[in-house]
Amino acid sequence: MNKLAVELPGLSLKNPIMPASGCFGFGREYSDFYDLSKLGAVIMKAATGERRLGNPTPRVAETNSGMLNAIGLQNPGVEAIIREEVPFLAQYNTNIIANIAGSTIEEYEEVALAFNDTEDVQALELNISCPNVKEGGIQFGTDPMMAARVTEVVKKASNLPVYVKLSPNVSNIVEMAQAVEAAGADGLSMINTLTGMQIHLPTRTPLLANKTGGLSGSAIKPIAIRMIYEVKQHVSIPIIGMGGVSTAEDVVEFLLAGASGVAVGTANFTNPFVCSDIIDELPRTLKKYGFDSVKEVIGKAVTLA
Amino acid sequence: MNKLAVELPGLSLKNPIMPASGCFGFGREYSDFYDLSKLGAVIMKAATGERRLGNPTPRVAETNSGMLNAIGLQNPGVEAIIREEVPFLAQYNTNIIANIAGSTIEEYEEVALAFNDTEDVQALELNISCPNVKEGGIQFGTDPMMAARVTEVVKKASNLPVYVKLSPNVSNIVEMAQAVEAAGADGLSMINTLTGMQIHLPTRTPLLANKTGGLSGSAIKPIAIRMIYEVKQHVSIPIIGMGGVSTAEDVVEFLLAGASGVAVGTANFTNPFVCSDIIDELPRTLKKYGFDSVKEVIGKAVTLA
Amino acid sequence: MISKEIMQILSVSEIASETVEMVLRNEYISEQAIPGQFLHILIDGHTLRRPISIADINRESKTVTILFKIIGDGTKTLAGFKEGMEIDVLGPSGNGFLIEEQDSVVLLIGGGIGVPPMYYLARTMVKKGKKVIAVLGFQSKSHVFYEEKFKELGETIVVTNDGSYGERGFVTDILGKIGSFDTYYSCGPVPMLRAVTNELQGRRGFISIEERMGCGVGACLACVIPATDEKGYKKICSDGPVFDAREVTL
Amino acid sequence: MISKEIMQILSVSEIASETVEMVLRNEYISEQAIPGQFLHILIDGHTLRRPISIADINRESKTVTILFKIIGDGTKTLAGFKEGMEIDVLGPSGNGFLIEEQDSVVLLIGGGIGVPPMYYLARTMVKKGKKVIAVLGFQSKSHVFYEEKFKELGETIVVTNDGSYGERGFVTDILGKIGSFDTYYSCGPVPMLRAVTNELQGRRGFISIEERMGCGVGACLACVIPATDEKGYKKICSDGPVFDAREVTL
Ligand SMILES: Cc1cc2nc3c(=O)[nH]c(=O)nc-3n(C[C@H](O)[C@H](O)[C@H](O)COP(=O)(O)OP(=O)(O)OC[C@H]3O[C@@H](n4cnc5c(N)ncnc54)[C@H](O)[C@@H]3O)c2cc1C
Ligand SMILES: Cc1cc2nc3c(=O)[nH]c(=O)nc-3n(C[C@H](O)[C@H](O)[C@H](O)COP(=O)(O)OP(=O)(O)OC[C@H]3O[C@@H](n4cnc5c(N)ncnc54)[C@H](O)[C@@H]3O)c2cc1C
Ligand SMILES: Cc1cc2nc3c(=O)[nH]c(=O)nc-3n(C[C@H](O)[C@H](O)[C@H](O)COP(=O)(O)O)c2cc1C
Ligand SMILES: Cc1cc2nc3c(=O)[nH]c(=O)nc-3n(C[C@H](O)[C@H](O)[C@H](O)COP(=O)(O)O)c2cc1C
Ligand code: FES
Ligand code: FES
Repeated sequence: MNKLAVELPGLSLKNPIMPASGCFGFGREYSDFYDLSKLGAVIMKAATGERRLGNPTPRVAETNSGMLNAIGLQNPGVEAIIREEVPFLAQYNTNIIANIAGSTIEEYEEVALAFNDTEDVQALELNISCPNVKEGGIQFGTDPMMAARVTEVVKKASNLPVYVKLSPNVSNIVEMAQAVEAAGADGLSMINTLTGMQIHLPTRTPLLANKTGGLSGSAIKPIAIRMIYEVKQHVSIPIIGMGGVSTAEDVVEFLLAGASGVAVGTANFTNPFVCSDIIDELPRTLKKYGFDSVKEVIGKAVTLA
Repeated sequence: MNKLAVELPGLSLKNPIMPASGCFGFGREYSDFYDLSKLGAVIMKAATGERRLGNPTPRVAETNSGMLNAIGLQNPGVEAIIREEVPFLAQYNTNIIANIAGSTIEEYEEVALAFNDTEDVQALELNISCPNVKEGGIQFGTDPMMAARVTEVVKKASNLPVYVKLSPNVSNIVEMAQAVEAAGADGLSMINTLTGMQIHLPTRTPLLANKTGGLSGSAIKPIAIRMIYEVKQHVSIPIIGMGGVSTAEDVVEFLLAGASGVAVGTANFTNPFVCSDIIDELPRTLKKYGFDSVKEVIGKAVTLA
Repeated sequence: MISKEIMQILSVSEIASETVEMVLRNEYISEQAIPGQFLHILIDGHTLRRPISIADINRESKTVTILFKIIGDGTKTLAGFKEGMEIDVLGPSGNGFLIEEQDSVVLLIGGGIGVPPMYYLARTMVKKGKKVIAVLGFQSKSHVFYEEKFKELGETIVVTNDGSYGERGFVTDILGKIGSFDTYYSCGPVPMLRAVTNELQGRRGFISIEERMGCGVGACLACVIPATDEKGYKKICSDGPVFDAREVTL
Repeated sequence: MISKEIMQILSVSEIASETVEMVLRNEYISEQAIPGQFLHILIDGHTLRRPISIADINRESKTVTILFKIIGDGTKTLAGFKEGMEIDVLGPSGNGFLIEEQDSVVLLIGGGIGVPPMYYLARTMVKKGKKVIAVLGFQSKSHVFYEEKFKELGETIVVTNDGSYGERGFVTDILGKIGSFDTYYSCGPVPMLRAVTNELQGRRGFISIEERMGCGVGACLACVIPATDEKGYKKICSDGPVFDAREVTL
């Protein structure tokens, strides 16, 4: 028996670790560092209907224990991703999760439909929470009605399980989670970045060309843990947790809070081997805290509300 | 002319620096380190109608570049504060801001009324955002209607200028700010802590006895800056900024984002001299970035939306 | 009075499993500190300071000894500091142990990392002409430290939880066998203190309590403990860490 | 190929105002790196690595020299590192300068902290038998470095913005006075590169561009620059930092 294995809708994970969307491209660059077959899954960079060139630079800024980014969903468009990127990742013995985004419900639908034709993608991560898209992304992510609506449409369009990626920039995360669960989501993915800003003193203006950006990294971990813990008490669909993970201990913390899978984003930039290192370390860490398997850790800290 | 001076409703500040509520007690302990007359103002620990003993311990946890706290508004009650603490602070040549909290609108009103009888308090900071009080605090802080209602009541009861302290745990900070501005707030104070959690791996349970706590410290600075910047574009009342300030450069960043005064919280724990050090350093830092006075920095980074 | 001081690290050595002895030099602290007080240590990259008890003082050499266990990131980083480096501390912090002038025999009960403050207390007691009986509890043999140093000062009984050294069990298991004493002093984890105060109920005793701290100076109310007085609570960092065993509720 | 390597610090010295020269030892990097490539350096306590160009390589002693200006927290911390310490780097990163075999004279234009990569390039050019003309721009006299080292390799003109040393003005002010050359190579702040490419429009040239980076390996799309090709953009960290002056839009 594989002690690290987890079963999620559409995903048979050999371990719960997966690089987070946007922090691993389409895997090519990191495949020079280690064998991607080691990963539980890879979550690809967001796909939109057409190619997007994203925001002007600077697009990143460093903050204490974190960073801000405003990439702006730059990607070659869903067709190019299916043609050129999915086949590359499909060489590896891992699961592929496609992160999908759009400015309109129609665009989400179109992107979801496109992935129906590929056999190599196991699940969709529905990004309703990217704070860097002005046209609509942010409204979808903070309004439960809109979130439910886009979830329904994508569920209907797609033949894949859909994990809805929640934004933490909300007054009531449980309400958002319940809305998308009711709309048919197979799972949740949380959290996306918190909207932040850094001002560059010498120029007296926001450092990022986009002004605001998404805060990620270990700075936000306590917020991610709190939100996952709260949501876990109120929904029955599984959660892929993320936000500041950089060690195997962080992974155990996310599992305890209620995550069934754990994505690693920003930490890949600090250490390109981080996912591989965590996978190597995880068995020892489980043992240290008295656990035999990943499965038994999930939600252990959660007392029902 | 004092280059550091700022004028705010009810407050003639010799400099914009003030210890944040809850991070400086009633000043006694820090008066052993330096002369409190140096400070622009002191924001006192929250006052409630009656004495409160707060939450069980552990009440604090460290996080990356920050901390969680769940003190739970422990305080001796407004009468004892007026009798025993205000006179102590009144010995110093500084401004006193009373942070007031309650579980009901009536309690807020009662506390506000009590401060009318003291001459030594220059302003109220209306804490509608403490995440550690179950009975009502959090609802006041995330619902614009409730926030406006409590602001109105306190404004009517009090003869002091009222700075409403906003919670960052909301989908739309501008809406909250506008609601309390319309309700008569003289100023805003932002941000309070973000709700977070840490799980203690050895015991497999949340580390804080209260489970969740408020995240503060430099981890949250980008969120504070973003919110102040956004709100500054949409309100005309002044803002006291806070959230992760620990250096004079941080102060300039908050001023650029639109704050007119800057409170320092968690950093007092790391360095008890931090407010004093920042005040000493500020003139040099202003000069370094080409400024002659604090006043001219305020809002410089903000372009109207 | 608490001061913010820079202390020079004179030596760092691992004296037992995951237990580090560090000798620091600072005139002010070495002159001011009494047994039971602690240092609130800044460790770069950490928001909160770490409270560590003063384990010994040498006024001539102006040195202060601390002993600490490697628990998490902060103590791990501290253990990696080298001779010649400097640390920023607040101290001496807290109230310290009350020494009753009329006592002739005192019982000191330390558990694990509660042993260090007992050492400076024992030395001070002996200097004042009192007889010291020390009961020191450790997890197992590899964790035992300072046994010889305590033995030089008086009767010393070592207890290990697993019996790998000295007596087997908990410190409370052997309190019955102790001869008569005037006052007891104890420091260790809360469950141990609870057991000790129960066992020695009615006896005059002082206990030193640990709690997670924010400010360490009495301002933030992170470290309170329910108390039987009118205020209803005590702050461990400033009213304590030492309390009369009868005035707090564990 | 980029590898994650540990490099030993052999020396650290301040060679001009706020400008540090650091010599590092690592076999793989010293064997692999070509002029124009950079190291992506991890500095403890920082989420993002810092990109710093390779300023020189010595294959015999297996050393790599970097030169950096103290800008913010990261470079300040790095400057405080001591001989004997180790740093974690990704490298060699980026594409490096294309050297046209047929060229006989090359013009190297470096501005401020864009000067370092020009040095390794100059050494390589000279080794290949080419004549090097170097134009080096600095803020003022106290910022000038490596002038002698460049002079050993060829004609070297130093320009300072305030005229406190060498010629007064910007590097572009004296490009008109330069004799004939085949290809130019430039590295410096974007406004300088813009001026240089304008001034030398139509000439064959390669420029090395700076941008804030996330991953440094081509995965995050933090460091893109608009390009004239079909894709519409280039990644500075992996397609660059060196570009044909005609293929990107500054
Ligand atoms: C008055 C007092 C005296 C102490 N004296 C000693 C001593 O002499 N030797 C020694 O080894 N230890 C002593 N401790 C415990 C010591 O403070 C902790 O072991 C230490 O803070 C752990 O830090 P860390 O970063 O390694 O652990 P982490 O668990 O990573 O620390 C995280 C946070 O929790 C706090 N924390 C963790 N454990 C404790 C604890 N047991 N008590 C208080 N705060 C804690 C830390 O200070 C920090 O804020 C004392 C504690 C107190 C309150
Ligand atoms: C390909 C390349 C090669 C470089 N080579 C050199 C060199 O040889 N010598 C040298 O002194 N500098 C060089 N730089 C610039 C150097 O990377 C920055 O000066 C450095 O990252 C500043 O870090 P800091 O922590 O001191 O500054 P901070 O301003 O505190 O850094 C904050 C963040 O901004 C980034 N940043 C700040 N300035 C720059 C910049 N100019 N370019 C890219 N990122 C920046 C930092 O990497 C960090 O992520 C190079 C940059 C690039 C892109
Ligand atoms: C540079 C960058 C790009 C990102 N791009 C995407 C994206 O395209 N789609 C998405 O859903 N999330 C995106 N994210 C968010 C991450 O997937 C993740 O939710 C977030 O960063 C929190 O995790 P972390 O703290 O481990 O980075 C991006 C994050 C970063 C830092
Ligand atoms: C221990 C602690 C206690 C606090 N108590 C209060 C309080 O009583 N009333 C209040 O309005 N804010 C309280 N706060 C919030 C701070 O005033 C401040 O808004 C927040 O910590 C962000 O600033 P910082 O990052 O500088 O700490 C408290 C914060 C901390 C850390
Ligand atoms: S730690 Fe702040 S009151 Fe004790
Ligand atoms: S820094 Fe990530 S793509 Fe260049």
